[in-house]
Amino acid sequence: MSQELDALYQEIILDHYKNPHHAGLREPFEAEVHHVNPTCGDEITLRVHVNDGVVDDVSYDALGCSISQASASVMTDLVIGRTVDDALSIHEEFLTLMQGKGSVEPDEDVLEDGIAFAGVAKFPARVKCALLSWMAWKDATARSLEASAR
Amino acid sequence: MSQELDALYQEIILDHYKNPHHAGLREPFEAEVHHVNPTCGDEITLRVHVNDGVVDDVSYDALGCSISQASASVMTDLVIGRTVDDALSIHEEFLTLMQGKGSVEPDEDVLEDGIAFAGVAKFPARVKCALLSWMAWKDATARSLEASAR
Amino acid sequence: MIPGLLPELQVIRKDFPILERTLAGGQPLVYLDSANTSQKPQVVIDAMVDHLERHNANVARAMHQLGAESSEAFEAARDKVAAFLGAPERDEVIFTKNASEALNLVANTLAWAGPRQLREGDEIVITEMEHHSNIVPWQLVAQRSGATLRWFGLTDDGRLDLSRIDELITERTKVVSFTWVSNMLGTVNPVAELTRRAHAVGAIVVVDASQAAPQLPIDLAAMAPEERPDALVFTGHKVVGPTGIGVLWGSRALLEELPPFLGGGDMIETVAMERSTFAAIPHKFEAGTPPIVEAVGLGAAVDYLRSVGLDAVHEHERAITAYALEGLATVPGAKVLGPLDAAERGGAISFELAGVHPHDIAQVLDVRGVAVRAGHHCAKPAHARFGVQSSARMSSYLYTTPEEIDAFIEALHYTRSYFKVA
Amino acid sequence: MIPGLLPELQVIRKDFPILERTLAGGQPLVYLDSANTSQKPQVVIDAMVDHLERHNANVARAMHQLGAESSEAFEAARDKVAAFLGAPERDEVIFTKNASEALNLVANTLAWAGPRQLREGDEIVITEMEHHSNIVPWQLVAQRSGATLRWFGLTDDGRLDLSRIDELITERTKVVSFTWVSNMLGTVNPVAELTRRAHAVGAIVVVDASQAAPQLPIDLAAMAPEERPDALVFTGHKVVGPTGIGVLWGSRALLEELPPFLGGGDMIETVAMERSTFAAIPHKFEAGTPPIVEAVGLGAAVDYLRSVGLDAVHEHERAITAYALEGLATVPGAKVLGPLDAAERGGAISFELAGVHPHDIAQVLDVRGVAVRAGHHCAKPAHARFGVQSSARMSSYLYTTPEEIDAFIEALHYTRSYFKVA
Ligand SMILES: Cc1ncc(COP(=O)(O)O)c(C=O)c1O
Ligand SMILES: Cc1ncc(COP(=O)(O)O)c(C=O)c1O
Repeated sequence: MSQELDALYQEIILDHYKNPHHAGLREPFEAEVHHVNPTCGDEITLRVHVNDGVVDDVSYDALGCSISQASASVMTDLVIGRTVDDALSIHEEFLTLMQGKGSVEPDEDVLEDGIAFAGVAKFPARVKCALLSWMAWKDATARSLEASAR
Repeated sequence: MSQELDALYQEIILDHYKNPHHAGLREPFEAEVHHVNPTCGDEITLRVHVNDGVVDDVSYDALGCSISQASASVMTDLVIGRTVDDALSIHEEFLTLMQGKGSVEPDEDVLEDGIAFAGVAKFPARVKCALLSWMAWKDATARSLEASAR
Repeated sequence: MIPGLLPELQVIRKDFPILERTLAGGQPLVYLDSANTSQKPQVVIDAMVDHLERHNANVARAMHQLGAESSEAFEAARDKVAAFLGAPERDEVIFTKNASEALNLVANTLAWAGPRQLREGDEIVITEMEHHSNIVPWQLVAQRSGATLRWFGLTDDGRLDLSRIDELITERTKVVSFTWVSNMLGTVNPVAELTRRAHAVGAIVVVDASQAAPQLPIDLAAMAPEERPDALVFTGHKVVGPTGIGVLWGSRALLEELPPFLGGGDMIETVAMERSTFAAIPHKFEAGTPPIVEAVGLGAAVDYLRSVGLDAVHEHERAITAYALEGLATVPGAKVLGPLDAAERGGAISFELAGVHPHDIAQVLDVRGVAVRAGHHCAKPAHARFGVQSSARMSSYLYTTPEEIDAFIEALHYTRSYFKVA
Repeated sequence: MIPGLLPELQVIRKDFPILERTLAGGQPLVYLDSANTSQKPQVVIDAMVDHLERHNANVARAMHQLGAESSEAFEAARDKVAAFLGAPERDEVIFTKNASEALNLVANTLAWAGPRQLREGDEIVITEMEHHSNIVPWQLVAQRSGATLRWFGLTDDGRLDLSRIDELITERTKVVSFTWVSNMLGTVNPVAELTRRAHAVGAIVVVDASQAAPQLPIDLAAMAPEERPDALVFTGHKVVGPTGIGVLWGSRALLEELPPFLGGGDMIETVAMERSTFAAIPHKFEAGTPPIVEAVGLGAAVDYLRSVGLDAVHEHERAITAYALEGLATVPGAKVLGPLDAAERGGAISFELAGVHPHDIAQVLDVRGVAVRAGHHCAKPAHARFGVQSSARMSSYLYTTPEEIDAFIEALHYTRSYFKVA
């Protein structure tokens, strides 16, 4: 029983939950988005600052369960400082992991702490929690790029 | 098989169907109504002329199956020339017969040819056909009385 | 044997428990009212029972194991329906309560504020052969919006009269809504051509596939975009699925432009006292607890039809319909309403029998176990067009046998003799 | 034994096949999510199967033997629901697809032309504890009609704040709509008093009985006319019936004043190209093929509840709720939202657990087989009122045992230890 739970609530996840990285809303930013998980009401407000093709900062204010909060924290670790292209391909990889129903082997070199979410993929109801911040980031990034293109 | 049908399609019914009594729309009248059976689309336009508490005339134009047409014919036979009160109590008796699911014994002294409809009560889908003209008559009579009261 | 019949017809009949029933007087059931509602195969019933006995929970909102199972079954049903229609995207499939609600959804949301809002001067075009469910919503919405309702007329042989198409489909036309297959006349309408014409003037096209989905293969994704309708509806109970569920397929573009229809649980993004925002499709249009066990049943139903093969079902319908039309030609005084060539029509055949009212035909047939429909079949304007107040209708499906058609024709002969029409 | 429990509890449990299920890891199911949807007894499932296997046909329009059987079963279900509600007239019972549609039906038809049409300056009063399904329809209709939406606030202990009733219910008020029992707080609202006040200013009253119908005896005919709501809705799947069906009861006076809602088959009197006229109630509001097999299931469901006895069900709920509230009081950091006295509330208990997010509570419980709901329970404004974004909710029903409550409480203790909140 507790094994099953431990597969979901990896230490890494609980650590990020208790001490989220890059939390809070900061300036500068080109786009701010607000995403909601309509099922349970989890919310995130997220800002992206892209500079010269690089994700310079991602800041956020999130309300939600351990999985959704930890995921936001891990996501910022993974994308801040990367080029948008690299960050998008990490996003893609995380998405694949989450939608794999537990059959996808995560690549630690790419996903780092994100591999702790491999267990979440086996809990269909929690996949949305893990993806909330990632979807918000993707949306905000697209808008940032649009904003700078204008 | 044919016995079952014969219980529904009594000779009397088929006779009235082929040679309906009092058919056609006539003057004078105080009220004209148009009733429809929404299920199958059977229609009747019916006029009532009440004079001094007596049903002087009932005239009608009906489109419908043998049961609904024969019922209109029998109804006019039964109510024309009666006092409104007597006619209403015949209406009541016919309604009771039709809603009895075949368990009500009809009184020939009151219903005359109407007793032929006893078999119809066993065919729930046809009860509405038999009642269409009677309902129209009751409605028109109520309106006639209102019209004369004004 | 008649060519085109389903080779495994007797096996298929075994799938439908009700076909074993006998009626009053020990008469076997000859069910020829499938255009009204179809019978259900065991696998549909079993899927529903299994769901109710083992997996029942609310969807989306419930995150426990039963909730996950139920949500998965419900969303899998959406995938199955999307595959059945060849829908470009599975999220374009909206579950409603029946085809009527689906049509009302489109009509009503077009009348409310939004980029496609109907206004005075706008025109809605329907046809004289529509089912009431594709007439009344447009009448009500025309009344409320000030738009004008216009009608394609019918030719004497029961086809759409396309000779006035240029007058009917104009720059003022905002919506063209029509049935793919008529439930009264059996006519199969030219979806591609009408859609192309409507799209050319910027109108959206709504197709009522309530009678088409049961018997024609549909592949939306394979249609040329200019010939693909913007919305298409059908109803669960006519495709061997349960009542209580219908389907609206709409293109993402259209569904995103339309405002929400019913408000409530599950169709929201967030609700606050000041205002609410709405979920993305499909949930935007699914307010409240959806028809969960019905979706499970419908999913099993469309999978069943696909396993038989819609081409094969279509062939079978055509063969049975041709056989029935031949049979009707032997009955003196029988007159078929609608096209007489089975190759160009669906499986519902409405007819008159001189000297006997349709109700009385249906009654005599019923005593012999033959179930047909009598009345206006929810198509009063089409009846009025042909100057008849009502008609009788026989309609077959994938379980119908030639022997059942024989019983039907024989019963018509008997009806004539019973009512002494000579 | 706890007083008030159903004496035949073990027998009742046997009626519900799903309660025998085990979940992942062989855990027995402890289903505490009945306010979300209830489980179904065998008699409901069997009634549906029997209908599908032996009596399936369309209703009203089909006049053959199967059609007569199906129509009779469908209309008998209306009689059963009428008896369940103590409805003054059986024709006042309208079948919808769920409670949400029923609420939307009333809201929308009030916004359309008719003697009660909502206009600018008119006010609609709801409450802060409503389910989204009794909020969003009024928001949308207020927007479209220009009417103003006003709200009863809540007291800190989760009751309606009636101190402002004179400001809220005024001559401008046209509709007062509120839930009888809150699905989040469990609060039971004073229907009679609110209705009397609303009627005194000429407003109509709509009661959302989605949570009341499963657990309180309802007898509309026995209510004093001035205290009897004008409309009341509930949903099939919460009263041990199937999904895909809901009920709107409305007084004949109100239903006759409202214009039709959806247009289509079966709700018409006659349809012509120029205009259509509409059937009498209940059919006026039932467009298209109704939820037939669902009505059959719902009829069996309300008969089942009546055979157990709604008073006994209510007693049982109260006993279990009291026991659960006691148990929760032993869990450090557990905080119940809503009234703490079981005698004054329904069977849904929303709570927080300090240091653990509701989602995570539900997850840990689920691994132990205990199914509860986490989130906003479609009541975001009520959550906002109490400054919480979400909560966990356990909800019992007539099949819930004290042992299940023990398992739930134990699982909460385990949750605290698992997340190391000390
Ligand atoms: C109080 C209340 N009102 C309305 C509803 C909506 O019911 P449904 O989702 O069946 O339409 C629910 C349940 O979800 C409820 O608890
Ligand atoms: C062509 C057509 N459209 C619409 C409908 C309406 O379907 P439903 O009654 O399931 O809403 C029907 C069937 O009754 C139909 O035959």
